[in-house]
Amino acid sequence: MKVLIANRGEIAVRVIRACRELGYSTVAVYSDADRAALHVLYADQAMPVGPPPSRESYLRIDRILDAAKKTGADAIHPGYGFLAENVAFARACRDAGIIFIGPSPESIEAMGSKTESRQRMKAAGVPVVPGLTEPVRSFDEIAAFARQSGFPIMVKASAGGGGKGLRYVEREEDLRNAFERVTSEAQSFFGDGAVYAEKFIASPRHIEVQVLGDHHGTIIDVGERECTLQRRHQKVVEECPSTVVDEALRRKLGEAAVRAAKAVDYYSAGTIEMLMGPDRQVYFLEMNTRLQVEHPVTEMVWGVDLVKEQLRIARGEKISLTREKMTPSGHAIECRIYAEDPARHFAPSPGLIRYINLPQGPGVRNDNGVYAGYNVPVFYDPMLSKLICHAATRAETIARMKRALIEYRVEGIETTIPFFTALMDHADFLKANFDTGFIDRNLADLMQERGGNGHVDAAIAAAAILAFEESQQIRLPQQDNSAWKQIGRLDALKDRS
Amino acid sequence: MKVLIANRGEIAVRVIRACRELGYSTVAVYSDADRAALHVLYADQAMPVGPPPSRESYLRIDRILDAAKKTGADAIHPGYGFLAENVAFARACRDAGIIFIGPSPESIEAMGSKTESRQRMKAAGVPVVPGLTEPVRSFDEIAAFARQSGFPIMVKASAGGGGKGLRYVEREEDLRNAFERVTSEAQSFFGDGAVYAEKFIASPRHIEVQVLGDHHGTIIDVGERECTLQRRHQKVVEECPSTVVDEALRRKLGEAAVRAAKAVDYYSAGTIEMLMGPDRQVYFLEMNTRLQVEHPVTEMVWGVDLVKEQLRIARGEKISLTREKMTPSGHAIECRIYAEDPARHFAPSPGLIRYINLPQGPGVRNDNGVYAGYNVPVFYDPMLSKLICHAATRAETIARMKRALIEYRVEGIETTIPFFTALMDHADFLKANFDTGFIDRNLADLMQERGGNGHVDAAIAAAAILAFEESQQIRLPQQDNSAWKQIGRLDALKDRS
Amino acid sequence: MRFIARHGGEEIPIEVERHGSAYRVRMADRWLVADVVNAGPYLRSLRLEDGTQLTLVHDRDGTMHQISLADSIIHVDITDPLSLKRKGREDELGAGGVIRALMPGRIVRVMIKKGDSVRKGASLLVLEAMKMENEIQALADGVVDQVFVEAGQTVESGTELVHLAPLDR
Amino acid sequence: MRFIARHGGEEIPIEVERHGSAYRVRMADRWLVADVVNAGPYLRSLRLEDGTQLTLVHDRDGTMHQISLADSIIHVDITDPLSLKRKGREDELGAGGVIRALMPGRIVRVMIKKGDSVRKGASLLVLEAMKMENEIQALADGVVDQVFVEAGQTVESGTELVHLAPLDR
Repeated sequence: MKVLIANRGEIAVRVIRACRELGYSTVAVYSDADRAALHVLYADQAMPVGPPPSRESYLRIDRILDAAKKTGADAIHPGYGFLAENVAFARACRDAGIIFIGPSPESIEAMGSKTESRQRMKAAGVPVVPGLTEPVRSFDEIAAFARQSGFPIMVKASAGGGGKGLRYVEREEDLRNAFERVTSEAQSFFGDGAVYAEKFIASPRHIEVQVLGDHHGTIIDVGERECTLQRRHQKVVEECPSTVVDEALRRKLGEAAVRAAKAVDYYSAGTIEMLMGPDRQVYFLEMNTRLQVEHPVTEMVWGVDLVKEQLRIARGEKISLTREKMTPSGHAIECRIYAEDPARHFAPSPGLIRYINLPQGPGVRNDNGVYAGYNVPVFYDPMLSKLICHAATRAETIARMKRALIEYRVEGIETTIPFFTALMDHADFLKANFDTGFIDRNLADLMQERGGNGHVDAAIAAAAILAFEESQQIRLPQQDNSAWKQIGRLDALKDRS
Repeated sequence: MKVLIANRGEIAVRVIRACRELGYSTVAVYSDADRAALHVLYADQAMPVGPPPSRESYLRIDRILDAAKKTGADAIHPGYGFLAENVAFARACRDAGIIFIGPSPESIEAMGSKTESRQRMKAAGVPVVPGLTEPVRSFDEIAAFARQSGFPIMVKASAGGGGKGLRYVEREEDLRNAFERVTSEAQSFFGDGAVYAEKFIASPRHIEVQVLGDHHGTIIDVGERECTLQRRHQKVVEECPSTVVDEALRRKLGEAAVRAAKAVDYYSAGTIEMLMGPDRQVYFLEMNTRLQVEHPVTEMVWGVDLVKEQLRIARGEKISLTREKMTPSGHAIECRIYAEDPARHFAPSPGLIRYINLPQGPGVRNDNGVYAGYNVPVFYDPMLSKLICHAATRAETIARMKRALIEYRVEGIETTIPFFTALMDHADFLKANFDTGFIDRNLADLMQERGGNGHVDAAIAAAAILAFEESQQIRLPQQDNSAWKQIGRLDALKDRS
Repeated sequence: MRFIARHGGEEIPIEVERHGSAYRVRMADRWLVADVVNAGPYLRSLRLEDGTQLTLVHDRDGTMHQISLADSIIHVDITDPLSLKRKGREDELGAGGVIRALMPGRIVRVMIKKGDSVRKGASLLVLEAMKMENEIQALADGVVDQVFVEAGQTVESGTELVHLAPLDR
Repeated sequence: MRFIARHGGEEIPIEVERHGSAYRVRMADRWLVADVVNAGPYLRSLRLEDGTQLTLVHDRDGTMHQISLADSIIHVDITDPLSLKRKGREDELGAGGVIRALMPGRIVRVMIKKGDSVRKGASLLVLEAMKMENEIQALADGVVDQVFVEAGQTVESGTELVHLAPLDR
């Protein structure tokens, strides 16, 4: 089987790794900004699909299908983002006789509309957050709902997802501005300006359940993930399992998730996102009809390879896992390492990565999308890699993550590594005492200067010594005992003999 | 707690990682050749212990204890090799009031003599390979045993271990030479020229059982490892579990191992090495009274952290694991990546590592001891890192290892990576159909030119293009959009304001 | 050799001299003995007399050194008082509130105009890059002296966006 | 531009010309269209017209290029026939059997002496390095012309150990 990956960055690399392990050959697609990107370097074939802006390359269905035809790809994995939840793309694959590694266009469509999916869930007996179940386009309709339900509310893009196109509205006077911005973002990000509104669940936790379905009607859940820690509605740290979910609740959430997936005849990997209020009441939020960014924490704790499962399911195989025989083992945490400067309000920090020291050793998994010498382009999501740690307990996993973050050094661009280092030390994080507003509330605290742990003097001394060495032209010679030059000569010799 | 690590390379880094995760501070020791070695970079403190040759640095008990006193270290972890099984060192630590993270000097001593340990095992009802149970110093005694038992036999250093100081002798005329070389190696490696001889077990598998004991009398086994694949009696690939060990045999081997460890009142981590003949008869070979190189395959399959267990045990804690509740999960394989050139009879290949691309992603663990820019010294074991892969089945683990080996690129020195790539494709390896002589027998096969997979033309074209670019001075400009320069300026500005 | 270090608003006189294979560093009235070795590109290991080992990533832009420790980043300006380099730098930086684009992108909105007084932290404009709208804020109180860009314009990294004059000028 | 490539005993005339942002390469009578980009130090990505992508580690010593693919290493000598470089190299290498230490170490044993005939693969001496005894073998049949070292001697990487004259000389 030959698989084209219609994506870039770490997730394209992740899918290529799975394909290679299954013996499938891989085709990367790349924009003009990505000719030397890691996903291209790891693929067996690579096809250009247009200029740097996504709209002209990674979102161009015609060019991606053209690349698939030219290379004879049998299947396309969309990753997440870009075309992963694009109904037209899934349909175009079907029409072109190419396997779309994901759910059916019908499932995507049903869950893609936040309002339609809310109707479907209600019908399937899955509790949803109180709010509108029909998309609206006028401010008056939103205002009417707000007056009726009372503030605070959330205004959301009906076609939205992934933390984009939504606003929290606390007071009536902010409503119009929020409505306008969400409408504008909905139009610009999702090509559909329809919005809706929900009651705001105060201090919630964001819990999601992984599901896997095959073409033979089997759907299982693979436990929950804790995705409460978000910054501006974007997940930044994810865990498996959730500290607030016990075995009984896990069963209950799993059953609700399977019911939700069955309501749309789901197959492939998918995620049911839920909100849990402080009263432990759980509401359906949305279904992501694709692989999630945070899928590795589930993989490490449950011992499954979700991408390989997707590939097997796409080939028509039955799910080989039996939910009753599966038990979570240990704890896993993922930190999303971004090219952003936490000290400057997380401003993007694209540019040349001049140096990386990668974290290694026991219990450390790094799903990377970059390398030393790579120039992080300005056009795409600034995720550099996902650092995932696994250990026997949550406390050990946090300690391991701290250790890994200390090893992880990047020079040339700023990253969110210092932010995660501070987070791993935060007393409330250690106690798993947080809600979705935790990071935004504690940002000042988390970004406080750490003062070099009393090593400022030593750092200044180091700079002075290095300046001195340079002024004296004291340079360690680049030692080079490498043997290959001579081997090369010997081979050349042999060639001639 | 402050822990001094009396070792270097990957194992020192491994121990430092465990200490850091437990919140202990670490002291590295280094020879003059190792000031910039990775284990120094990852330690909180670092103390010099002498010139490059091990005998003048890492084997200098006085200097290591002096470093411990100067830094106020509470405990010493010896790693493997060097002083790990040195009774005098363990005693000196005890005398100096420093915790030796390993078994008692008495256990080391009892198991350190291969002949004494054979006597002890016999007494404890553990089957041993037929042969001498007393060390001998004269050729005549060895010859007498050989005549009585018949060839082939193994001649071994009584104080030996780690695959050093032993010879296979097939014919009488080779006996004297073997005796002399083993005696000489025994003297030079272990400082004790005594040798003994055993019956040679033909086509055996090398199976070993991990044990953990605490100061409270509890000893458990943590399953077996398959270490059959060796080159010149040095392990090169290890697996967990063994394909020839089923649950019943696992129990039986585990019980024998616990009995063996109990016979010497063992605590800390240790390993019972065994030989299994083609008749599935299992014999005690030796006990390694230390952490093994290959401990990670056990860790990944059994979900334990053996180094952390050692540290906890050394602090007097009880083993928190219950053998009955532990089950192996999936399969793990370790490849020892050496600075050796497989194409040149595994000749050492020290020198500057100019570039590394590390394998990453799911199920890949790299216990590394080097970095890009590091100059591999000529004085020590040439191990660069241990690459360990874990997946649900053995076949998946092999596929994952192949994937990881393709990602793993090292430039500047030669490595054993190409050898492992070939091994992972070998039909008999895939079937786990091998004995301890497998690699030596199949070396020519394994080292056959792979011919660039039909990509020789492309490689030559690449060289020509790169030569052309150079001749035309066509160089990609080193793009540098890095933001920190400006941030530096802004900070400087702030400092002055 | 003598240097002036500038860090956190402080000026620290520094003297560096060789001390065997290490260095002796006087910082104001403190003395440190340290050795520093290269560990590949950018990575350095500094070791003090008591064994304390710090692994740091070092980078330099002119006289400005960036030293990244495990959990903090320190910027320090090291100048040789005998050289004139520093003078040049000060002239370049002295003007103060030149706000530049730190990344290429598109100006989405400009919220200020010439003559506006702004408080530290006030939003000046919105730059869209990497799928995100980034608010560019005033780093200090000031008066808008010049606005170099308008909404819809694409800018390169380093483009001057706004010039703020200090209020106290 | 024209080159001569030497690989596996073959001499291949090569012509490289630009072809848009890629290159057209003629090797003997075969044509390839490929583009090559840098992906950090040493790493290069080569892409052929059909999309085939090869990630290779490239290193060069004079005219000798080492191209490491995922599972094989190819050494190829690329010379510009107009330059005289190649001539010089040939002279340097032509002498043939100079056997050098590929790593620093100590000579443990010398098994041959001047005048001995040796077969390809015969052990010449034993060099101890990295805790291992390494047998240094003859790469071809020959006659020992000179032995530069003796047992017990410490040698640096690159030290000449033995000179073998070809049997057919």
